[in-house]
Amino acid sequence: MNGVHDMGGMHGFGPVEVEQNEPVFHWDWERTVYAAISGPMRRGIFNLDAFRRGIESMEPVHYLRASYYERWLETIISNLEEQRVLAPGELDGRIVDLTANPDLVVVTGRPPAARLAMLPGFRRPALTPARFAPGDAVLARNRHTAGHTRLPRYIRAKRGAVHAYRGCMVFPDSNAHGRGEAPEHVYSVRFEAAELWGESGGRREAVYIDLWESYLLPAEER
Amino acid sequence: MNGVHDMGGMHGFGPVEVEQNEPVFHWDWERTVYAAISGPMRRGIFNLDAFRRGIESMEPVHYLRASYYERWLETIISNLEEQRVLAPGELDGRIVDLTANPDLVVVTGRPPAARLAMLPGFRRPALTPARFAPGDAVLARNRHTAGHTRLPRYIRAKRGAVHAYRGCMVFPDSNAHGRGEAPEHVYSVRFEAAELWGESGGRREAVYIDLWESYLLPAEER
Amino acid sequence: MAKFHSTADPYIVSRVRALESLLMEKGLLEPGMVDAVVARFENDTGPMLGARLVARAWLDPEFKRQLVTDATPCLEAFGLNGYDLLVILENTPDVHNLVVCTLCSCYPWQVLGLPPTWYKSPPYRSRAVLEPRALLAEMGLIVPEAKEIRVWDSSAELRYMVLPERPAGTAGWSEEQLAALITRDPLIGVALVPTPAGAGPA
Amino acid sequence: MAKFHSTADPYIVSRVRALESLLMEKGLLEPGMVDAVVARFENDTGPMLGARLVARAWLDPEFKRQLVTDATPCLEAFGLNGYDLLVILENTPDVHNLVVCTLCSCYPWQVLGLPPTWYKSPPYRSRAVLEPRALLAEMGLIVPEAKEIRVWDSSAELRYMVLPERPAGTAGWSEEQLAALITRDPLIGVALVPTPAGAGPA
Repeated sequence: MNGVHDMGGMHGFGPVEVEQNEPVFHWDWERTVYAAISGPMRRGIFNLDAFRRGIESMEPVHYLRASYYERWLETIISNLEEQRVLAPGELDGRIVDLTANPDLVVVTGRPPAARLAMLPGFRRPALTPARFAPGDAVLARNRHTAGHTRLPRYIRAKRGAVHAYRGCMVFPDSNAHGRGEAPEHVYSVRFEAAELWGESGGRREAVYIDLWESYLLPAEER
Repeated sequence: MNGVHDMGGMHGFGPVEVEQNEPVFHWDWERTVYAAISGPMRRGIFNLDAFRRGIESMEPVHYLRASYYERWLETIISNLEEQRVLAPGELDGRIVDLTANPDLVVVTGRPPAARLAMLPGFRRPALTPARFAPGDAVLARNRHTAGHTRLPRYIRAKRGAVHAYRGCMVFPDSNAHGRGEAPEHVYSVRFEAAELWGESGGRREAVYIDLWESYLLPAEER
Repeated sequence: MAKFHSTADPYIVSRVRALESLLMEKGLLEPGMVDAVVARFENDTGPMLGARLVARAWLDPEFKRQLVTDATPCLEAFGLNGYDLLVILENTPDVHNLVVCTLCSCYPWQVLGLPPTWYKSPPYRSRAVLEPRALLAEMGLIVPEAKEIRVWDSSAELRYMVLPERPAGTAGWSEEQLAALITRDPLIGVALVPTPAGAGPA
Repeated sequence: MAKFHSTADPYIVSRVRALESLLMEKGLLEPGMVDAVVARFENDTGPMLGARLVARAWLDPEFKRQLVTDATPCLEAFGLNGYDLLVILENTPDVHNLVVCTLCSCYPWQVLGLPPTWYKSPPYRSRAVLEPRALLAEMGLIVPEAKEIRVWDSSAELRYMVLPERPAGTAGWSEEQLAALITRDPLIGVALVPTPAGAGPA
């Protein structure tokens, strides 16, 4: 998805602003949001790729205005609603109830059965040999899917060289949409700044990025 | 400038929403803003390219939230302040004055001397022969300037074919920054959707775009 | 719709009022100038000139040849003198043209008046170049797969207007009758000129 | 700073409270779980593990060789078992490494704790890959033109931590002394480990 979240190479956001002695969390609600993902994820209600997809699907101004944990809150809610763990209107109804009765007692329920037998971690056994090896010249695909992807715009259609093999891993473009883990080989690929940014690229600068095999073509093809 | 204004190819903004029987202006203030550019422009206080630069320089969330004529308002103010026609704080001071005294009588002043002898229109005599001709294969430069440009991101580093010669015209990348008109030849260039968007591009689709000569290289060079 | 819509936010209104009074004080805006500048758009809001150019082109092959080659003399025939930046894009059975400005909202206001809000909105600007066929289908225009779509991104000072195909059922119509049939959207490329209600085959 | 900052907006707080109560009702959040989950970050807020890895690597060439080749056994030596996604990037006189995540905010929290807000902000995410040298200079780190900058965009589940150069003036220091000198920023690549105040040449 070519969204505002895909920020690599953008201008206009101003200087980096550093908060001195920043606390781990600024507000109690941020702690709650941080902890709220673990139950649903352990039960297989949504995975990390769907979590990221939910953030990227926020309306662009909302995304840019939202703080980091506001984005988490949005994607937790939208994923729970997609998966019918929250019914339409259920959250708003509870806000109304809690406003009317701030001391509302919540009965702790029993956890639902796990939805998916989610495998731990991201590494998976490889079913095919790796197509590329360190040193290979590769071309990133020029693919503009409306769905979730981890191939950012600034890398597409650029030529690089495989730096290292990273293993076989769950494929986000599939897993984020509930279409299965579809694991693929992952490579660290080096792109020279001059290739990415042309005359605007710095000298003696390069970007290394981890790319799934289907994001890549041998550099000869185009 | 790689800003949020450079929207070609973005996802996530939703469907096109059509207002039925839309009026020419929705509010009186929009009429005023529309008319407010003509005096300063005729006096050479800012030009159309600087006007566009001012819009693109808006903070990204502000840009996206602002309506069309709000953006005009912002760039008129920022250009007038850059050019010291409005002093720092002068506008805010006037807001305060008008709030205190809504019937404040404004004396119509005499127009300032023209700053620049602005030539009418955008066409200029060519000082050099055109480098390209219809049919030539060209490559758009991969240039990521922080300044104003009319070479959008989705065209950069893509190959196209010159469709038509458009004449020699004022160069926005220079004119927007007060660095002179620096006119260049302009060409209409055709880019196939498959070149721009790879496998995501539609069949039998192409984009035609007008590009200044220095945005282009012969397609052999890279 | 509110998302990309205009507003009467009091802060904006107060800034405009302050700007207006400062511009008048500095001699950069004269009393009455606002009304004068916007009058032509408010009194002649539609794509009047564009519609007339198209109607004449449908009736007069020589005018059409001139219009698509160099529109300047054709504009002069309708009283718009010295404007040499308009390019007319002819739709054919094989080619459909669509106009956009991805970087801002450039639009042929000399012939179509001021652009509608949707033309200036992020959805239209972002999608027209990436997925024109899907976008047009959403807007109600199905362009057959066999037909090429040419999207014109108005990046320079050239301005583009589409010369749509003449609909069936208009044989024998006068220039005035045809012009009255032609609305704004077909001249941008997001619609076709409709076949008149009750018309038989052309 | 407010632009990218956190908020206590009452609407957000009310949504979080409602979500929390619904998750508890559905058995997806247990009482006490919030405190338990965030405890490790609140009690161990700094880049403790990262600093210890670096300090040991500075003192033990074999540990360092292992760390930059495959960090997993080194992590096990410090009690973090089975984590095989960390990659250590060694700074040298010729190469400076910098970590970013342009698409979201991936960060090696296993060794550095939770990321600071600036790391997650649009300015850092947008500029680190396009103009790292200018960005670092703004942040107070001048990287000489002769030194290569390698920017690591954390697009997959691999996580990156920089192994900074050992500063002068620390000869003979213990692992604990060295670890105490190492703060978060050099491990992301936006600063150097400082030469201790009052230190002579190494």
